[in-house]
Amino acid sequence: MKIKCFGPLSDIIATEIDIKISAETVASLIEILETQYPLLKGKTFSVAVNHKLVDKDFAIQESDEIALLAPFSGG
Amino acid sequence: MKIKCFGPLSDIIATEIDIKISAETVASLIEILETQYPLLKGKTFSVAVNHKLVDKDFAIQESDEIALLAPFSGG
Amino acid sequence: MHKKRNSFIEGPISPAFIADAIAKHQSKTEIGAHHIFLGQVRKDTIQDREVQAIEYTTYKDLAEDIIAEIREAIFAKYEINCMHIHHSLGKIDAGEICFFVFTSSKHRKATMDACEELVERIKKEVPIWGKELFNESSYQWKENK
Amino acid sequence: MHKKRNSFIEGPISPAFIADAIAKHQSKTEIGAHHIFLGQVRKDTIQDREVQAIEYTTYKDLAEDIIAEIREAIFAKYEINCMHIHHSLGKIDAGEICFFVFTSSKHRKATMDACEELVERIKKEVPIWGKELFNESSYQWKENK
Repeated sequence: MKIKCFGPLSDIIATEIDIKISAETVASLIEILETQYPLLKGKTFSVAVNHKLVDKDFAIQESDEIALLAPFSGG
Repeated sequence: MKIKCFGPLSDIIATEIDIKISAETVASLIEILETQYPLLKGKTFSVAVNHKLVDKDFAIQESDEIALLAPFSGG
Repeated sequence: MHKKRNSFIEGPISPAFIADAIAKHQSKTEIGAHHIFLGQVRKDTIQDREVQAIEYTTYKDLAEDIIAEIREAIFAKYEINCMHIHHSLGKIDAGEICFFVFTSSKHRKATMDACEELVERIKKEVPIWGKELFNESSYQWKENK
Repeated sequence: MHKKRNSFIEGPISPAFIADAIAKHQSKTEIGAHHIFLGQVRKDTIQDREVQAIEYTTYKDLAEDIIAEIREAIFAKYEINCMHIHHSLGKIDAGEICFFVFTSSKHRKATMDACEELVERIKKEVPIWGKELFNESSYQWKENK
């Protein structure tokens, strides 16, 4: 599963990882990532699946492009 | 007495006139001008004496520069 | 006493003039936000006649004093680093720029509010008159609402 | 479907680019008012370290979709003729311009309000991140308040 990480999250994980994770929802994916990257815990971020912002209970598949988005700071 | 007229007032009077008028205040000056230029009656305008906006009871002298200012329309 | 400034420009305000004003602020690295208002002459249709241009006149001695007072009031009211005010005089064709207000500050809220208030006050308080020129040498005096 | 627009520019936004955007509107003679917001990189001092530049990144596929949604909402809400949104990517030095929002309309009130709301929404809703670069390759991630 391809996971892109933006803003400060790229320091905690990487700008992009491709890992084998069997997670059925965004929430379970985050749970697994938090065990692998403990600094992720307590961080605020939103999640996009295939370029759409989604809720934590959104169902995901192996072929999806996941993006973890730290709070935005444009402008 | 030098009187400058701005905006639509310049169509009614002229852009500048130099006339002998014995008026002690702005109000009496306007009264005299209204008899000479009847189209002035009922028009809204402000008055400046020597580059300062003044009230109608402001005292004027022969040597003053008077300006009659139609409502502004800059921008 | 404040230095008397020349707020008036003969003819239209060019995009290059605006670019130059922006470029001059790049050494002011405490600034984070700029706000620019531009007034452009509209080709309005008034009773079947099209406005081809507006001819602007002012009573300069009084106008510069009033602009100086407005500047002072805006600087006192808002935390802004600088402000620039330019208005055209003479004949400005439809599509050309006749009014340029530029405010800069550390944060965006102050620049926006200062810019907006400057535009309102200048239109209302500064002795400037616009004459809307139609075809065939007819005209009417512009009125600000 | 809306045509996908390219809202991002590699590097700083130059004053000449802004002048060009303004000049392009001079044929649109129904426009009477333009409003421009410019974001400029500040040389802030944070714990004794000076911000030399901000490096901007985005998640482009999502960002362009969100900008398109914001554009649509602003066009629906305000009577404006056009709007332009540009944000820099990559390293932008202190004093350089990284954000350019430009609205135009017949009357000034709509342009001002539209410009202000665009700036607020883009800062809040569009996935862009700024990394504040200090001397000696240290940095911190920018936070919008």
